[in-house]
Amino acid sequence: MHQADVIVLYNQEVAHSCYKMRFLSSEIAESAKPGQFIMIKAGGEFGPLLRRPLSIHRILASEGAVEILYKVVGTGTRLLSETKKGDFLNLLGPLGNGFKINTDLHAAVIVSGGIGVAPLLFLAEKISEKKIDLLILLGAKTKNDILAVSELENLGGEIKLATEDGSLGCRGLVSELLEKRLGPPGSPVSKIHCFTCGPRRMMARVAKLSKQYKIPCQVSLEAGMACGIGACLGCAVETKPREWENYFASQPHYQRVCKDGPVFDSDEVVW
Amino acid sequence: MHQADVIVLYNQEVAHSCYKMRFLSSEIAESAKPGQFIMIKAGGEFGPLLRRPLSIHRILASEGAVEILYKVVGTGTRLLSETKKGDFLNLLGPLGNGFKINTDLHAAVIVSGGIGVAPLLFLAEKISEKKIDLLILLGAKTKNDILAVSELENLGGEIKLATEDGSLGCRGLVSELLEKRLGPPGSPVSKIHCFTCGPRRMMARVAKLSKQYKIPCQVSLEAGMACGIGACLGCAVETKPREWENYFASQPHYQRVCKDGPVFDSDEVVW
Amino acid sequence: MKKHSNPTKERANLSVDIAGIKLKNPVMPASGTFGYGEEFGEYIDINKLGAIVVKGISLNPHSGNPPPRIVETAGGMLNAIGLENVGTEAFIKKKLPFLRKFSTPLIVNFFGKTPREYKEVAKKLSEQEEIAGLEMNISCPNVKEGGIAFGIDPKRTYKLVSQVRQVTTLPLLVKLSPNVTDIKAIALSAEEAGADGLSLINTITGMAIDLDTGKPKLHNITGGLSGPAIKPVALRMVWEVSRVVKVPLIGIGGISTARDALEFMVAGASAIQVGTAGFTNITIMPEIIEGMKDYLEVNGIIDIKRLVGSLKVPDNPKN
Amino acid sequence: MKKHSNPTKERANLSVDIAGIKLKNPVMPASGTFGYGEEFGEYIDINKLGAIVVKGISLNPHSGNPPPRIVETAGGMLNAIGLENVGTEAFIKKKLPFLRKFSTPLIVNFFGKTPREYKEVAKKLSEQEEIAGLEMNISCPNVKEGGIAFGIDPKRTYKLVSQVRQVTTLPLLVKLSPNVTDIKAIALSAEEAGADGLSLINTITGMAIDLDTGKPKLHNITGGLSGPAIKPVALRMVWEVSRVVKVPLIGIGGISTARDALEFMVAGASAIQVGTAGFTNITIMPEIIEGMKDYLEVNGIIDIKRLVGSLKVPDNPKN
Ligand SMILES: Cc1cc2nc3c(=O)[nH]c(=O)nc-3n(C[C@H](O)[C@H](O)[C@H](O)COP(=O)(O)OP(=O)(O)OC[C@H]3O[C@@H](n4cnc5c(N)ncnc54)[C@H](O)[C@@H]3O)c2cc1C
Ligand SMILES: Cc1cc2nc3c(=O)[nH]c(=O)nc-3n(C[C@H](O)[C@H](O)[C@H](O)COP(=O)(O)OP(=O)(O)OC[C@H]3O[C@@H](n4cnc5c(N)ncnc54)[C@H](O)[C@@H]3O)c2cc1C
Ligand SMILES: Cc1cc2nc3c(=O)[nH]c(=O)nc-3n(C[C@H](O)[C@H](O)[C@H](O)COP(=O)(O)O)c2cc1C
Ligand SMILES: Cc1cc2nc3c(=O)[nH]c(=O)nc-3n(C[C@H](O)[C@H](O)[C@H](O)COP(=O)(O)O)c2cc1C
Ligand code: FES
Ligand code: FES
Repeated sequence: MHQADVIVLYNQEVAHSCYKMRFLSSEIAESAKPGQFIMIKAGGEFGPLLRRPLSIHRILASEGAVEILYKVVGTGTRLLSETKKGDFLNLLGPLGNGFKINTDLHAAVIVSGGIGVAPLLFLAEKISEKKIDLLILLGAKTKNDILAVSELENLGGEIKLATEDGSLGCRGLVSELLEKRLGPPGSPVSKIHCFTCGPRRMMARVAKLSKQYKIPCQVSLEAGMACGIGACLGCAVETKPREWENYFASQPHYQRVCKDGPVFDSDEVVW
Repeated sequence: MHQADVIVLYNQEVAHSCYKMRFLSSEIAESAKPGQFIMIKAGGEFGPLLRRPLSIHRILASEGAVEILYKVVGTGTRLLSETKKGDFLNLLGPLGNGFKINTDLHAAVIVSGGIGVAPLLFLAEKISEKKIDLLILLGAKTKNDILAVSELENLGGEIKLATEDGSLGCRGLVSELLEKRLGPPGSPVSKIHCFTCGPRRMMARVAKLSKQYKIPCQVSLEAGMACGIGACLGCAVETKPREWENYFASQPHYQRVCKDGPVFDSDEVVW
Repeated sequence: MKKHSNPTKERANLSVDIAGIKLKNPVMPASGTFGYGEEFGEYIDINKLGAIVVKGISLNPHSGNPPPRIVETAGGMLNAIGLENVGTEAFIKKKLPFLRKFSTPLIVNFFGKTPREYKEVAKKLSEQEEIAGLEMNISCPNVKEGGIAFGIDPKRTYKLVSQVRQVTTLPLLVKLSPNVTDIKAIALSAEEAGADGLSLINTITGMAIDLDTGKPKLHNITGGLSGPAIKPVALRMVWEVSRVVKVPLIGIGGISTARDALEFMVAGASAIQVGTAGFTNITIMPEIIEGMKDYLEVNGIIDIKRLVGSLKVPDNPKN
Repeated sequence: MKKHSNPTKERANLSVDIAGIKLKNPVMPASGTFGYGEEFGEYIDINKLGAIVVKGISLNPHSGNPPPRIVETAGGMLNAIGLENVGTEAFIKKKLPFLRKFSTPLIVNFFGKTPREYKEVAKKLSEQEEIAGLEMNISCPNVKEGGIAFGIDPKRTYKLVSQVRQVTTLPLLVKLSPNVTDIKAIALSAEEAGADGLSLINTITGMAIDLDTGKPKLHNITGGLSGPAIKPVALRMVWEVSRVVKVPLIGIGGISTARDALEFMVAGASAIQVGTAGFTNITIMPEIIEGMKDYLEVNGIIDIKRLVGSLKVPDNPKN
């Protein structure tokens, strides 16, 4: 974990209002785990006050480079999109806990919604490296919002697509793809783990399905962040208290997305 | 007077931490008078909140272009110095009253201190055009702070230099040059007008000399500004009340540098 | 905010009524940032504004504070103009003739150093038929009571507003200071004393220091903070006050975009004022008006009045 | 500020004494922005700080407000964490062991919902010898008296501080809320009641609205404004208070650079805290310490204590 000015190698629009950026950081390239994120100061001295959290999309180990994939939704991401090759960006990371890939894992299904694919490419690469069976379900609003397909295809696993308007793959929600794939309720689906990132409602559906099918499911959550390191308690997400935490009694129980997450077991989260 | 985004044609360091910038604005080029200024928004959306006042240094009438000459002293001018050819800048102007060049003027002396030369080149050009005798006294801390000499030389008038460290021209203050030139007190110096811009203390000295020698003297003052158009009353400078303004009675009397100035008769100003 | 479909694409209705003053739209300048109108008149069409609000007027002319009077801060600025103004008489003689040329209602901001002065100014201004309403600035130090501002105490506020109320039948807006523990109490006092509307907020007292000289950056030492930096505080105060008073509110503080303006209306303001933002962009008010119109039309809201106080919170009776 | 020539280029002395707590330098984190120290410990050398200040502790654990808890504003941010903390017992058992590893004095920020709770926490914390001082946050709502904050009224402040004073011999700092009409009166009450020092300011209450949903951006509706936006207000309050109290002050609010920090000291603070700025730059505190040292040396000021309260104003007795 470190804070540094890094040099931008590449920053291009890869789909409508979605950008891929590559920057040099051997520290992050060497230490990052899938699911971790960085906090970027967009716009330099005169940009918005707070850093912006962005997932690590891919590591280019040989070059000591790191990629992020982001969607322009407001001032910070807009300023980021205006960054040019050769510019410097100040960032902090890698942060957060990342996905856990159990050693006894036989098969994994990755369920992605929209820009939620950002942390999932890195995860898919790691899973592939371990020769674990991998199914990737990619969903988005329209075909223009389906991202990173070619990189995922390169991994050789199976990929299924769904778009809400039917412009690519199946028409419908990606969670329906998952449901179809899991078969009728009660079908035996052992030793599969599910990993998901996307809009909160989509993740809630995937979490519910996983629970039904008794599949362990890890979700990568979002929250507005100030510090990114667990110090300000700004990024709270409501979770179910573990047994020994019953001192909170009747109060709700929160965890920090930045430090305790961003990846949580879907069972923990109060959806 | 108008507010517009103008395109930068040129922006280069011309002396240590002093920059010359040229931008396109036929409106300003056509209507500006020497001594007027513009208010520039430095750094765009995320720069400092308020515009910065900068004098019109020169008009390139045939190109519809305008030049400013500025010294980097803080955030706004630093951001301005980072502007590149082809960038857009938002500005408001021309503003203020400008120097008055009387029709019966026979001889003029321009006394400049440091970056104070900024509005004086434009003035010198106008005076030269009118075939009025022109003496230019240029002062600065060191030879590196003497600006716009070659442009002034092109006008063909007489130029005398003074630096505080003696690294160029006479060693000493530019006001001493003026004093020397005016001769012993009581010497007849009729129909000369003095025009000055520079550090306040230097202008105060020039004003005092002018008074001694009974030479009309116009000074270009500075003040922190918010609106630049006379609406906020932020840029007050204390002046002597004119007779009909005695309703202010015992209170001090202020004028607005942006609207009533920036050029004042040196007699008016409370130094 | 309630959204309504607007299939016929009518132009949204931006007109509002503040204490009986009918405005074409809810956007007006904040006192002290628009001079006496003449200065901006060269740049914008004053007839397009919801109202004109001029620099605060007192009985006698004031020359104001020695410079420096302004300094920039992060996302804001401090001013210590010191209430410079031409005085009531000169205002009427020299400034009103220009202002009466417009169809836009004129609101005159005023203040006094004593309750008597407040009353006298209000009376004199009320005799001018060009004036549509008065905005009473109660953040001024009361010279009679040791220089403590009138508007920081509910009782003092009540007394002062009542006295002024007696001398004018013009719509009376009272402009509140944010430098108080409980702005609701002050607002209630002003309402009870007869205010027809409340303008909030005035500037927050702040200070800046020049480290290199070891001196304050303002000659007056302290000044009033305005601009985007104070917007969250202003929005909170508008919302707090809107829940306790019945009179209409004018929201002020850091408004720089149409969205800012609409947020204040959602919080409970029936109209808004733009101050500091006009220094950076002289055409900001017409732009805000257009932006509000566009936003309403895109979102199918045909009447801006529906937005006022529509904040979705569990206990908001307006939803 | 007085300048002294420093021909021998001695390193400037940055040490200060706050209410009997000896600090290597005047720079410490602001409560709630530094967690329990562990979080920043991975990035900076805690031994270099003037003091450690931890997140506010209450008697029982609090889980805090539902999200969203933070939102960015112009030059600042709003937070409505809701005083989430592990409670006194868990703090002592789980957090103190880490904090006692450093030579840096530990100041524990705390609060209660009732005067009784305040006293109990203070008592328990005072039994821990690792703790160098207490910082009492009086901006919390008093549940017994209808949720109105303790620290907005001089009498309530006096009463509460006196009660806590009786149960602890540790240096007692009282942290003041800026949401008051007259912070001097609150400061004087706290001093009179036995405070050894005052920390100011806490956050200014503000609000943000999401226009598109029509809802507040914070679940709690309002939150506390911090960051550069509030610096002018904080500086003004430090200066005002420094002129009426004798106890040392800790300046807080928007400090992001060494110059900011030094300005607060010129205004009258003997030490300063850095909050929001640490979110943008995790190494800001060591950088500020170095920057202060450099500034002093370049300007020939051998002891930082000379700067405290040195503001050049006509009636400052310290010049
Ligand atoms: C751990 C983590 C990892 C993330 N990884 C990525 C990523 O790899 N790629 C990517 O494109 N985005 C990612 N995000 C979301 C990203 O941080 C936000 O989109 C970004 O901060 C928005 O900044 P902005 O200044 O552009 O928008 P703002 O101006 O701050 O906000 C614009 C709009 O976006 C909404 N918004 C802002 N922040 C968030 C947020 N965190 N979640 C949901 N809505 C938000 C606001 O409410 C507002 O409506 C991640 C978020 C987290 C917490
Ligand atoms: C009518 C007018 C015409 C001007 N013309 C020119 C010009 O042609 N070329 C040029 O270089 N400068 C000119 N100036 C001065 C110029 O406006 C300031 O240098 C500039 O605003 C500083 O902005 P900044 O953000 O770089 O500095 P800031 O960060 O705002 O300030 C840096 C330092 O400069 C001081 N400072 C800021 N503004 C002023 C000011 N107006 N006068 C004196 N000191 C100031 C501050 O106190 C501070 O110490 C003019 C000023 C006026 C009023
Ligand atoms: C330069 C300046 C002068 C002001 N003069 C007055 C005044 O005379 N009377 C008054 O009631 N408010 C005055 N104000 C306060 C503004 O009307 C407004 O309440 C405040 O600036 C907040 O709005 P803003 O953030 O949009 O500027 C002044 C503000 C500024 C910046
Ligand atoms: C996220 C956050 C949490 C805070 N929590 C506390 C707290 O628990 N107790 C307290 O006294 N102040 C708390 N504060 C206030 C800060 O200590 C400080 O007074 C304020 O943020 C102003 O300083 P700044 O502008 O440097 O952030 C908190 C501030 C922030 C931003
Ligand atoms: S962002 Fe500060 S604790 Fe997570
Ligand atoms: S800068 Fe506003 S009146 Fe001159």
